[in-house]
Amino acid sequence: MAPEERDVIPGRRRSRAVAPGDASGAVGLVVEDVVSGYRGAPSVVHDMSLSVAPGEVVAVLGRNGAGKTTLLSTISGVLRCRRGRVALGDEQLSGMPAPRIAAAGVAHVPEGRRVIPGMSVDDNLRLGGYSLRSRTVIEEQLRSVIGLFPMLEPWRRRVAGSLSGGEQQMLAIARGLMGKPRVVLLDEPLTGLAPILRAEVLGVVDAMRTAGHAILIVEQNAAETLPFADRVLVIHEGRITLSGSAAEMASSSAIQEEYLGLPIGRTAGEPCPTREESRRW
Amino acid sequence: MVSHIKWAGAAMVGAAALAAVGCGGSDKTSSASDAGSANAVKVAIVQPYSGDSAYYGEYADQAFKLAMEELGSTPGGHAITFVRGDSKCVPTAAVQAGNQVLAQSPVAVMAPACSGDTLALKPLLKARNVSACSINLHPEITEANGKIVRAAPSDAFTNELFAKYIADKGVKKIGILHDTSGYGQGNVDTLVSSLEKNGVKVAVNATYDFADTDYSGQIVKLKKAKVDAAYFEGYDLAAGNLVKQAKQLQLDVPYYANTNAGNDTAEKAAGKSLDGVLFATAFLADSSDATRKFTATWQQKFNQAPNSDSVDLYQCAVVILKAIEATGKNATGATVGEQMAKVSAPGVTVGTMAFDASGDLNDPPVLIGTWKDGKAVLVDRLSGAE
Amino acid sequence: MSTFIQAVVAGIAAGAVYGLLGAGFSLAYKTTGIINFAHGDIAMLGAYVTFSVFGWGAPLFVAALAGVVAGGLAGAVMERGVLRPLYKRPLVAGILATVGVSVVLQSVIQLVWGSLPLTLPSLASSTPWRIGSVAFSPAQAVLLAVTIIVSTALIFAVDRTRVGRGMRACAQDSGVVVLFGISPERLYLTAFAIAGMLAGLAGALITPTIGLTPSRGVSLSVLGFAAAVLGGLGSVTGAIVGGIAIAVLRNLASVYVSAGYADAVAYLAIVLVLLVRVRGLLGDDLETVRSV
Amino acid sequence: MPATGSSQRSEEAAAPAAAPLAEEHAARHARAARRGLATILGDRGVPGRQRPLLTRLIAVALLVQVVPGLVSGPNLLTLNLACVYAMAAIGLSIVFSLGGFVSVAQAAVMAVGGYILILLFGPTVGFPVALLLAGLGGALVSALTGIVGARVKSHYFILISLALAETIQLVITNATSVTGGANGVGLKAPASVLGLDLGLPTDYFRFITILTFVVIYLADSLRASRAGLALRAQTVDGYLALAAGVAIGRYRIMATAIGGVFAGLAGGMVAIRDGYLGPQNFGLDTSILLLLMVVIAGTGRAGSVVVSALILTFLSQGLLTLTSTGTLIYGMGLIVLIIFAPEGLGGLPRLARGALGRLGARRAGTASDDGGER
Repeated sequence: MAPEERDVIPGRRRSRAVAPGDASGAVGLVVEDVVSGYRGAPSVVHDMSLSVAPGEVVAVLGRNGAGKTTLLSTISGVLRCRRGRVALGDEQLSGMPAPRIAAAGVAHVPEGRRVIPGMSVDDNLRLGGYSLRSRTVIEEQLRSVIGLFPMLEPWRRRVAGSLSGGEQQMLAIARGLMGKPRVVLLDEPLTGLAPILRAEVLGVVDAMRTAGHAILIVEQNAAETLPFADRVLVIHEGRITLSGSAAEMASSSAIQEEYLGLPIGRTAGEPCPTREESRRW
Repeated sequence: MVSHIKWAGAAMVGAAALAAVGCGGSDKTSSASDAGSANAVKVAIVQPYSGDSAYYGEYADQAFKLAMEELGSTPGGHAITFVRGDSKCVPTAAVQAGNQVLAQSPVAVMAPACSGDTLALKPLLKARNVSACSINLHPEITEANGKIVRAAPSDAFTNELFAKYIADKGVKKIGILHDTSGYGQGNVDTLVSSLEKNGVKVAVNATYDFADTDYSGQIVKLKKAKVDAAYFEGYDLAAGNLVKQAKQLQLDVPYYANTNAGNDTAEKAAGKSLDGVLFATAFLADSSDATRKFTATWQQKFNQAPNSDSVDLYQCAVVILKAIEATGKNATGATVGEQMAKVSAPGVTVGTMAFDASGDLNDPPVLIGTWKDGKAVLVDRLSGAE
Repeated sequence: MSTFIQAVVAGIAAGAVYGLLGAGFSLAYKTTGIINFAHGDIAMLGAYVTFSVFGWGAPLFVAALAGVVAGGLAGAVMERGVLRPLYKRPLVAGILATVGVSVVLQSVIQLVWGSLPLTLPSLASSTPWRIGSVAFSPAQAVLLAVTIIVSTALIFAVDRTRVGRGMRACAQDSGVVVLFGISPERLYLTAFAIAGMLAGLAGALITPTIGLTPSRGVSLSVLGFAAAVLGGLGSVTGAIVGGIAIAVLRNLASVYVSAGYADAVAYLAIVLVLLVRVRGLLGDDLETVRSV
Repeated sequence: MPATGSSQRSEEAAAPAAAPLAEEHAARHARAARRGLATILGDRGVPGRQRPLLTRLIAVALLVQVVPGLVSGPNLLTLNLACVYAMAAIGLSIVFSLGGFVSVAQAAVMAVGGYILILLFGPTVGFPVALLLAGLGGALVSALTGIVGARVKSHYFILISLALAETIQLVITNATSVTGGANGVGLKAPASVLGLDLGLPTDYFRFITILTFVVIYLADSLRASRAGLALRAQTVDGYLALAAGVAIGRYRIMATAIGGVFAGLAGGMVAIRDGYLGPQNFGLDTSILLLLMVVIAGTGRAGSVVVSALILTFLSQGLLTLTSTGTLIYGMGLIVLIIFAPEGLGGLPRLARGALGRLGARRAGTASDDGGER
């Protein structure tokens, strides 16, 4: 499945800066008809299809329990695909164990940051580059990532658990970039952060886009995510119910409704207004 | 909290069940049935067959094998079946194993090589009216009209002579290290009382655990007490390790030791450190024609050198077989036991094995040995004819 | 005073081996959270293999290496075969499975080598040097030197290398590390293999002093476990310090208190340390945070 | 616990960090409470399912009447030992599944009971009194681990209990003048109670059976009690214990004490059974065997502990004697059992049904829905 014509917001066309994790091999993430869920439980994600091109930010909105985290976990291989496929360019990811998917270039920045609290910031970053193997490459990458996240510089020797929430979030993202990923999956990066910090995180996301990463960001906070995304998907009960360019979504009244919750009585099986459109993704 | 009603209920369960027992009455088990057919008899071997001391079980089996080859496998026309119990060198396991094998009514028992096991078995033997032959050195194994004969000298006897020997060497102040096994305690108790009788002061009497890996603390304690001689009690490996570590820590005094220091294992563990250590034992391979002959036979048959334990076990096997032979048709625990008490059989460490009223060897052998160039050699013979 | 110094010096030499045992314990625990009660038996297996290879005519040094390899293999096989299905189960299941492995190893040793005690010569002479009135032998020096070299290398590996970092991370959050390309399973295997090698080394080092008996492993496990806990589970440095502390404490207790109760004194000290400092001597903050 | 971590956060960061932390804490609490409740409700040991007293009485009476006629000789001796172990294991299961402690000191607690009985029981102190004191002694020693254990974490508790066990062993082997040291000590007088001569294996069986049933009853009652409910909930998640505060701590000590009573009684009954007591009987291996009985029983219910005690006692007595091959099989059996019966013996039927179900599904050609976490 070829990526569809992209709804790129004009003016956001970026120049390729040399940046950490330079995603020069221009391949995007492709998710096709994926069904997935937790072990021993019914499927949470149903027949989901989407794609993220390099240099593109796709935001996935949805309420708690809509299947956002499940989707990301399935892409990164923490959960197994029950049906469908996940691919990075020509490389089929579904079926691979999670560590190999990470090594193939998918960085998953999990919900709640999950920094290793008892280890130093440096060690946390080096862990992110685990799959690079070569010591010199890791050190080189460490330098360039710190360059992108200068706020981490003074904390490098400190134990990660002693950082503030915002710093930990930065660290988690930076750690994701250490492995020279092509795709970055961000799970609720804004949750629990003060407004200033949120802006800072989104600034980093913007920089990553500029560097050419394909970015899939999952959020509840639609208001702040929307302006930064190129495209937006809304999921509900494991299915994509709405999708479109960020610009049209921002103005859509449906997004407000979706964000606040579907009216009672409408089940996922019923055609949503934008169902036709959602199929494309 | 559990309510009072619950506890009351539980008490009721108990009471009611007891009542049920009372109604039923109790049927007593019939004890010690007859020995079975006149021709087939059972001999029990209660030995450690598993765990660290399992080699004693192996020795016991070998001892019977050799003895039966030499004396015939059907003494007095009785086919012998062996019933084995694993005493593990653990007294309570010995009780358990003893209970289980004695339930099969053997006519004689080869008592476990670990003193504690045999001590624990004593009441069972009495209750079942079966006699055992023991190789234990603990003084309390035998008693007047007891059910045990001992094919080895008691430590009480050995240590009385050994203590005098030590005193005669000019030792005034001695330090003792021993393990907490039943044998170790018995050995050292007799030695201490004899030493004190002979005017030797026991400055330190410290213990170590069977499972210990390091004895340096205890040895330093001896150094601190400035003793002019040391006595080390220990099973094979420990006997050697103690001497080696003491030498390493430069405890520069004459060493004395128990019989196990004369075993090959001790020599392997300690090597040259054992040279000059004086130990009291009943058996030295190179002390008489009988021991030389036995050593050669055992070595050839089982491809290992015999030690004082294997010799004593062999002697016990001989005693048991001879007693069964002498019993005639009606072999039971009682009759075989009678014959064991008055047996007179050729021994290895003594010319003739015969027992006194309490079951101890007449004229038991006490030799002083030492190691020289990897060989245990006789230094002195304190008792027992060749 | 010289008595005191002698007790301490001898304790340090003996404790070095406990420290090595404890380090293996700690390493395995750090990565997997499992307490390996077969650790001492793996040490004995290493010692027995050393004995056999030495018996075939190999130099003692080479034989000891064979023992180390055997220990590593045993650790790896145990991780693959027994522990892998148990990581998601309660703590006690893993521990009891290692007890099962301990029983198996003991009986295998008894079947292969018999129960008769065996002995192994020391790596160096045990004729002591005399420094003042304190005796210290080349054998003890070798033991101490090997411990220092191995533990330094180990500490470096855990602190500074990629795999070491992975192990530490895995111990703290085995769920998230897969996202970095770390395979916890492979790390568990590595950890147990290294722990097994440490055990094999400890076995080869300690048997010249204590000899070989099949069930000796249990007391080695207990010593190693105590060393690891006292030092703070998960800390390699802590385990070495803990091992030495226990041996010195035991020696001092048997000289100045009572030989029979030396172990009890050592245990009492450990309990007191744990009550004052829940994480052990050198355990990291994580230990106080971790719930099992 | 997060609380520790938060205290180390830098001052300037405290404000933004505190909110999610509190949130996370609350969420964990809620999860813990849900899970705790689920376990309790899903547990089959709830009071409603307990067999009525009358059924139990009839069962005891039947056992006591019938078994001595069927079983004799060594088997009866082993059966008696199994009952003793069952009592101690039920005690340990209280310490383990209610207290949440992994203890390797249970055999040592038995030793305390055993030695109290064998040293006190004689012409001046009667058997029932000596046995009661044995239980009391066990309770005191076991409670000691509970008091200390309440302050340390689980892995460390294993060492605490190990330290206690080894110390008790040392006292027994070194206090030779009192305990007889490694040689052990014999029973001074034959024991009899309510017309039962406990020197006879048959009468011993009758008594120990009754005693075991009393222990089962008490253990199940404790589990069903309010304290038991709270304790079970706290073993599922420590946060509950944190929330309930002091009360749980006191309950946990109580659980160790009650576990100790049963072990003390069992120790006393060992002394009566063998007429002899030695320190080797209460070593680490016995403690581990008891722990295995508890874990293999799976559920915390006393009844299943008895079953696993019976199985393991006969297995260990049968396999651990005479050959190292037997030991090898025993060890392998343990490993297999632990790996393949995650819920213990109680889970075996379900496991079998599951296996059959999967087999059936495969035959039918339907792919099982096995996706999930790796």
